[in-house]
Amino acid sequence: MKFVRIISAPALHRLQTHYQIRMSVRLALLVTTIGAGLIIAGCDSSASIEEPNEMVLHHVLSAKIKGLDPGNMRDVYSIIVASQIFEPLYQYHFLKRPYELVPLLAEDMPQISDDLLTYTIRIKKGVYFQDDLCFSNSKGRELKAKDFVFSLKRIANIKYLSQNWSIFDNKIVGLDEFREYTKICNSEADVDYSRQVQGLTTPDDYTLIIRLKKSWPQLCTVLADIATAPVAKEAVDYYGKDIISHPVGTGPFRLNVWRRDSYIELVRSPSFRGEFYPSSGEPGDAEAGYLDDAGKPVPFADRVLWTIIEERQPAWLLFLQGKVDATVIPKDNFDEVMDGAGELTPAMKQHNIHLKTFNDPSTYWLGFNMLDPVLGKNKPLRSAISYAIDREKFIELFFNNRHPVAYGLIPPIMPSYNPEIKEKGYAKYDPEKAQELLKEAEKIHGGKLPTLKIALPGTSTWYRQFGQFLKRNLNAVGLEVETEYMDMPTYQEKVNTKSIQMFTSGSSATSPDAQDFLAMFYSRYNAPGPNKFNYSNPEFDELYEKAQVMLDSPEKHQLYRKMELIVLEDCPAAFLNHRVAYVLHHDWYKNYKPHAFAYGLSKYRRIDLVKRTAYKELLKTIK
Amino acid sequence: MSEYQQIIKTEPPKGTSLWKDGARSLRRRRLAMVCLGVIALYFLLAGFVYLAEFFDWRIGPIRWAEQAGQSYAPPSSKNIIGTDIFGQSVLRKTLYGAKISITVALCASLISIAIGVPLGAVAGYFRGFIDEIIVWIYSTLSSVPYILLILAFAVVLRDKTLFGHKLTGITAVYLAIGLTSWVGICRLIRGEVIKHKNREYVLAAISYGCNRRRIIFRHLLPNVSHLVIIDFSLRFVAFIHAEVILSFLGLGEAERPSWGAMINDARIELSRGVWWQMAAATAAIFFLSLALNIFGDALRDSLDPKLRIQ
Amino acid sequence: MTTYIISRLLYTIPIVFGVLLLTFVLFNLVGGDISVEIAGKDATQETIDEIREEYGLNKPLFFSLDSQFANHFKNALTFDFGRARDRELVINKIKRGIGPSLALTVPIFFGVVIISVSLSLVVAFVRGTIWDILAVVICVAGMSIPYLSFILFGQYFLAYKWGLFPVFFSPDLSLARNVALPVLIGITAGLGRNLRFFRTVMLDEMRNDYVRTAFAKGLKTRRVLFKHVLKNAMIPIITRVVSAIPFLFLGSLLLERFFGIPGLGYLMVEAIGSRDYFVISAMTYISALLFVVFNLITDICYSLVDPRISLE
Amino acid sequence: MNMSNNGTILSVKNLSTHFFTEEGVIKAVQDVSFSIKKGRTFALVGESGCGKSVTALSIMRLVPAPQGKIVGGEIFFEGRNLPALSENKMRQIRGKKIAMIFQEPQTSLNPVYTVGNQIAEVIRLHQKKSCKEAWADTVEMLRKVGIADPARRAHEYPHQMSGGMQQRIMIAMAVSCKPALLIADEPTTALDVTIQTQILDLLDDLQKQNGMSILLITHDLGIVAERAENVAVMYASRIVEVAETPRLLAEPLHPYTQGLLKSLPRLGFSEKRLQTISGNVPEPLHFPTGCKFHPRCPRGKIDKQCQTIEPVLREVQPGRCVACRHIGY
Repeated sequence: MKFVRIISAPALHRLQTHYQIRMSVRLALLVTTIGAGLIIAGCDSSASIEEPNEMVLHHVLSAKIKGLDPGNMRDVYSIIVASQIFEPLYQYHFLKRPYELVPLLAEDMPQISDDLLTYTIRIKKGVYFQDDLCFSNSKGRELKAKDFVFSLKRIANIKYLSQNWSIFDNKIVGLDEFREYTKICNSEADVDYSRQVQGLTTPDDYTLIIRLKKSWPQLCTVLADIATAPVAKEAVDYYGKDIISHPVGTGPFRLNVWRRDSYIELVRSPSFRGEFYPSSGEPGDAEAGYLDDAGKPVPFADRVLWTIIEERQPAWLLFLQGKVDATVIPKDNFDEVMDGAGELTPAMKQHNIHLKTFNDPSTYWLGFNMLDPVLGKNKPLRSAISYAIDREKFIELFFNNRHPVAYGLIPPIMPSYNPEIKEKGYAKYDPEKAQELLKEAEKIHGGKLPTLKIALPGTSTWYRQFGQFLKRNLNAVGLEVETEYMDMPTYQEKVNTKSIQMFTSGSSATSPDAQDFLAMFYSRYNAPGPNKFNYSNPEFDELYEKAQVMLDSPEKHQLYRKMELIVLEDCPAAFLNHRVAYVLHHDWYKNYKPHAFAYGLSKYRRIDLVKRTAYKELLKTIK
Repeated sequence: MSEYQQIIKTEPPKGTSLWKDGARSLRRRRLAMVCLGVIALYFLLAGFVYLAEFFDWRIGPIRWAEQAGQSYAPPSSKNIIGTDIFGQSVLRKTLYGAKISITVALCASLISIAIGVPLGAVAGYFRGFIDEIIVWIYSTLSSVPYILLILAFAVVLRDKTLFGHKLTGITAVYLAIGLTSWVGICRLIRGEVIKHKNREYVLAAISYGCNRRRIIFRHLLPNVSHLVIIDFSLRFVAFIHAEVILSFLGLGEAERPSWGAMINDARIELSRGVWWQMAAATAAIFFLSLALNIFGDALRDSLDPKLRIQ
Repeated sequence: MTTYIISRLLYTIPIVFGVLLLTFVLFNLVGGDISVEIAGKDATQETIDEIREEYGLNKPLFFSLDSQFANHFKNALTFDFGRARDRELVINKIKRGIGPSLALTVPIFFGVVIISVSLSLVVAFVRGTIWDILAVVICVAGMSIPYLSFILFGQYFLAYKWGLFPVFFSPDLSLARNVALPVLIGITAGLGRNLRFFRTVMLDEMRNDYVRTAFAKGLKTRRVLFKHVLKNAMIPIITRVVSAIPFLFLGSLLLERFFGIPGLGYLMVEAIGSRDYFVISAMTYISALLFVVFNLITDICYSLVDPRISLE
Repeated sequence: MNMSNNGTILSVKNLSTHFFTEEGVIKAVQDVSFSIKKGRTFALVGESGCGKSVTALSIMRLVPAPQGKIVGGEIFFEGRNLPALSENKMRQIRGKKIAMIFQEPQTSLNPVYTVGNQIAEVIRLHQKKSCKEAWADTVEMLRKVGIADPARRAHEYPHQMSGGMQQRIMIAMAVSCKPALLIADEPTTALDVTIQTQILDLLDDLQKQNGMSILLITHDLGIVAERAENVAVMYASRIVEVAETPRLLAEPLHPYTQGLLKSLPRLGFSEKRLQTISGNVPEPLHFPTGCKFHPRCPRGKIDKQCQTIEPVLREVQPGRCVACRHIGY
């Protein structure tokens, strides 16, 4: 299980699409002299005023991004931006569903040896890094196979402290030894990257051969992950620790301005090799206009702007003003946007605003620490808690009824999703049953149950109300609960050190393979590994190991469903909900087909400038 | 009548003792007495909630958790000031909140007085090295911006265990406030003690051989005690407001309804037009601190007109 | 004068030391180990150890030239605050935040001071009349409304409902427009307390004999207030005003958080949320320094307004 | 207006000033009448708290308010009834026509301005002179009041001067506009004896130069004896006796005056011990009924009527008034 990113619920809620916003950057700077008072004046030098027929995408990020160094990023927001600058070997097809991997920097899909251990990948010729000071005469040089090797070694380098190492831990021949070697180096710089790693070889500049210790079918999806995007050694050496703010990739856009707490501006990279809009998609795409640009060279946009606005409300207002191309619907404005029948309200239609919904590959739950003396041994107690939670009510109160209940742990979008899962009734709201089970539970516990603790990874109002909701539900069936609100760091620490009873969390898959979710119950991955539940079931483990080495296939999906049922039966967590993204966009925002796994899609977006100017007139008439 | 005449204030009447005086002129200020009444009401309410919880009387405030209507029901005859997201009665929450806020403010004040007064007295009386140290401590503390200091304390105190007792919610809050806000009163007392130290009555006490503890606590402190009262009355307000800010920053009480938490919720609610929860909490705080402010001033004017605490 | 300043500067040394000790104890001792959390999820123990080494968390706390405290001290004195959680240099964060913060706090500061001082004179002028009482009542009422409520209602009505101001910081507007509403709120919220304070100051001054003399000269009240009283009242005013200046650099936690103004206050809130001790302790240290410095300035100002005070 | 001729500059008729406090009404000045002749010095004597200063302040219309208020009587100055004047008119009189010096010079001077500045202020205010001229006059005034090296001293601050100097500054400030009447409220009480005479001499000189009248308020009969042509004795907010100084000193009529004189040490007269007035000054809030002096008066102690009927000030001999029912019957 590799790419599950634990994201706080609201964060994901925002993430469902990138907010987008129009921004003519005018950051006035302030000159103050305390004695004399102040003069507000000045206008930021980098202020780029939009030319009439320049095509600019206006996005919104709902959180600051941490850094733009693909080797060491885990937060979604950084990934969103970095994905426009860096490219991995493979990418998801923009239009095809079910989701399908296609080559990006690679010439074609890898040749896999019969023992599934050797991957031979041919790399596109004529791919150039973006022009940057770090190169001689600051022209971007051509991409070579060794760059991939370097990037992987870099992640292995312990001095680099990459958060992505766990992805490659004990997978590639010789890479772990390389990590061992780096331990004796004094600093990141001292590491000698020319050291051989048998598992990573480059017979020529355009061929990369990866040898695995054991079969690892997810390798392709890994190679589609931004973490494996090639980074130029020149840049790393040149910028040192500041590489996080000096991305040098091969992608269609390059970084122009990054004001950490207000905006990021990317511009089209002149050295981009050029790519083409897909000419085929799934049925219905043509009608939806997704194929209008078929075969045209991408990117369309000249610039991509992200404004960082952490509050939902202002972003929404900017969207209505036409300063943002697309947005999710803020919880509090839902009624203003949707009528009861799930249709857009007339007001929205009048604005020519379009609605897109899609299943988000995520699941949220109330998890139990199976090593906890009270909960671990007491299955009736756990299922009682699960039955005591009114998921419908939860979704109504907190998500305006727009998210589906999680009957199991695999999101509906996954091919291995089990259509009958609802009938199994694990997610039923049944207080009576819960109370019966509690009687049992007390027998097992031998006496009155102690007060249980729920940990929530936040102190905001949202979490407080969420916590209160759970508490009310459990109190209703006669369970004493105490909620503990802690900041994310504390929370993670407590979860990782297994010193927690119940915890609310969720995760979102980065590939269509549900293994992401199942791995969270594999006993070898106990905390601080992905298995935060510290759940352990030999039968499950066996199946997991079996499935792990299988290529994607119906049998594999059957296995997954079986494993899912085992988990639901043991109930190491009360699964609450999946998510459906409700995305609004203006009708000038073209080729906006939601995608659950891909981030680097800005290159496909196109702006209908005529319509956009028309909107300004429209607003006047409406007002 | 000349403006000059409007300005000069007639001296307070010569009275028998400081306290009798204060009491006398206080009683003459009708407004001050009204405020005192209001304050008393709040305290009674808080105390009442405590009792109710202790004896588990099933009356309004402590039944705040019950569902009293639809979620976000606007004010109506059923729920006079509406309900919150879970349909809990805002009125009950507000009443219950009195307990939290007053507990916080009270404990914080007591802590800061317990630390500040003795330190100030000792520093002022002994001077010399002890004084140096104490002054050093409080000038260090006071050179860190107050809000920052409280936050820092609150952050680190949160979820720590102290003497086997877990610092959750308000405990951490009032500890943080108390431990950081004793500086003012300490400085005040120190100054006064230095002034009084050479007054005749102290010299007299020394001359007939009182030991130091007795002099400080039996002779000096009573003569500066009114400062403590005044300081207390004015500080109390500040602490109630501090609780609001801390809850906003997620460092406050999360389990039970507190005014701070209620106002904090409004951030989400206002945009859907839910104003009543916020209004209720604001009003609750408003009247309490209004009363405290006015009463505090009256107290100061009658006990020590020259004093200027801000 | 110079000797005085020097001695005062010497006096600040123990204070600075104290502050450093305080931040160290708070964040390094009580705060607890943060390496686990920096390592991110699924981190192996070895990574964590590496991080502990990188951040020097495995060094002795005290009593060593290379102890954590010694380094804490060294870094502070060399203004090298290292990198924050998001691996950006703390000092850069602070530099970036200072502009917006000042843009917000300085107008508030001058607004409040100028308005409240002049109003306090007016009120003193009409002392005892209904206007005076009215003013006092309004002040106290203003003081009694929680700051948060000021912000929330202000944002709700002036921005959401009536759309007079931007609801939230948006970079496509001039900084001036962005801070307009926060400044307005800040001034309204701060006025009550200050006006009331300055009024007391003025009235206390007016009890002095020299005021009687001034009137006996046959001066107009305006002149008495502005020439004789005001200058004498300068001392408490200066104390309050100058010692408020360091806080300007801190920005306003609440206002910046609510209106998304990317200043130091916001920085603090975030740092607290993510337990970014590097940022918090750097900020604490810097603001303490400012505070000490401005205390010194306050004293110097005294000697300027009041001939009786000499700094020898 | 009849009073304004025959050389009278100020005449106070039945002046009453009360303070309305939370405790009750303090009758600080009751039914006080006297008049001051041009160029003469009129002394107002009495124990502290008997209402001398309030009388002075009433004339200046500087009675502390809102509590203090002139409730009755007239104050004729140059033919104008001061209580009836508008504030503006009054302001033109203050400092120009009537000037006042106070008991404590160190607090009565503004600490943050140079003395020169403070004096020049008056001159510029009332004589509409340019800064330059005003400054010149200031230095001149300082010299007049006997300050050495006035040009330099003018730039000094009050705290840099001795008490005596400060009082000289006050005087300079007061007489700088050649007022017709100078009210000196215990001008020397705060100073040591040697300085006292200097200051009083200074006042005399100035009086001779400017021909101004002085209302000298003091509790020191010694000073009165030397300096004042006429004197009024105040007790418990009333005037009990008015006379030319020599006659009053020679044969005091009112028992209180007699008591006062007895309690003075006199050169030449060797008495075993000074006599004192038994009892003490009544609290303004709880004045005794009848003659306010009766509890301390040998006659009053026994005389029922003294205890019930308040005697009024009557002219018992030409130019001599006493408020005692035992005198002149």
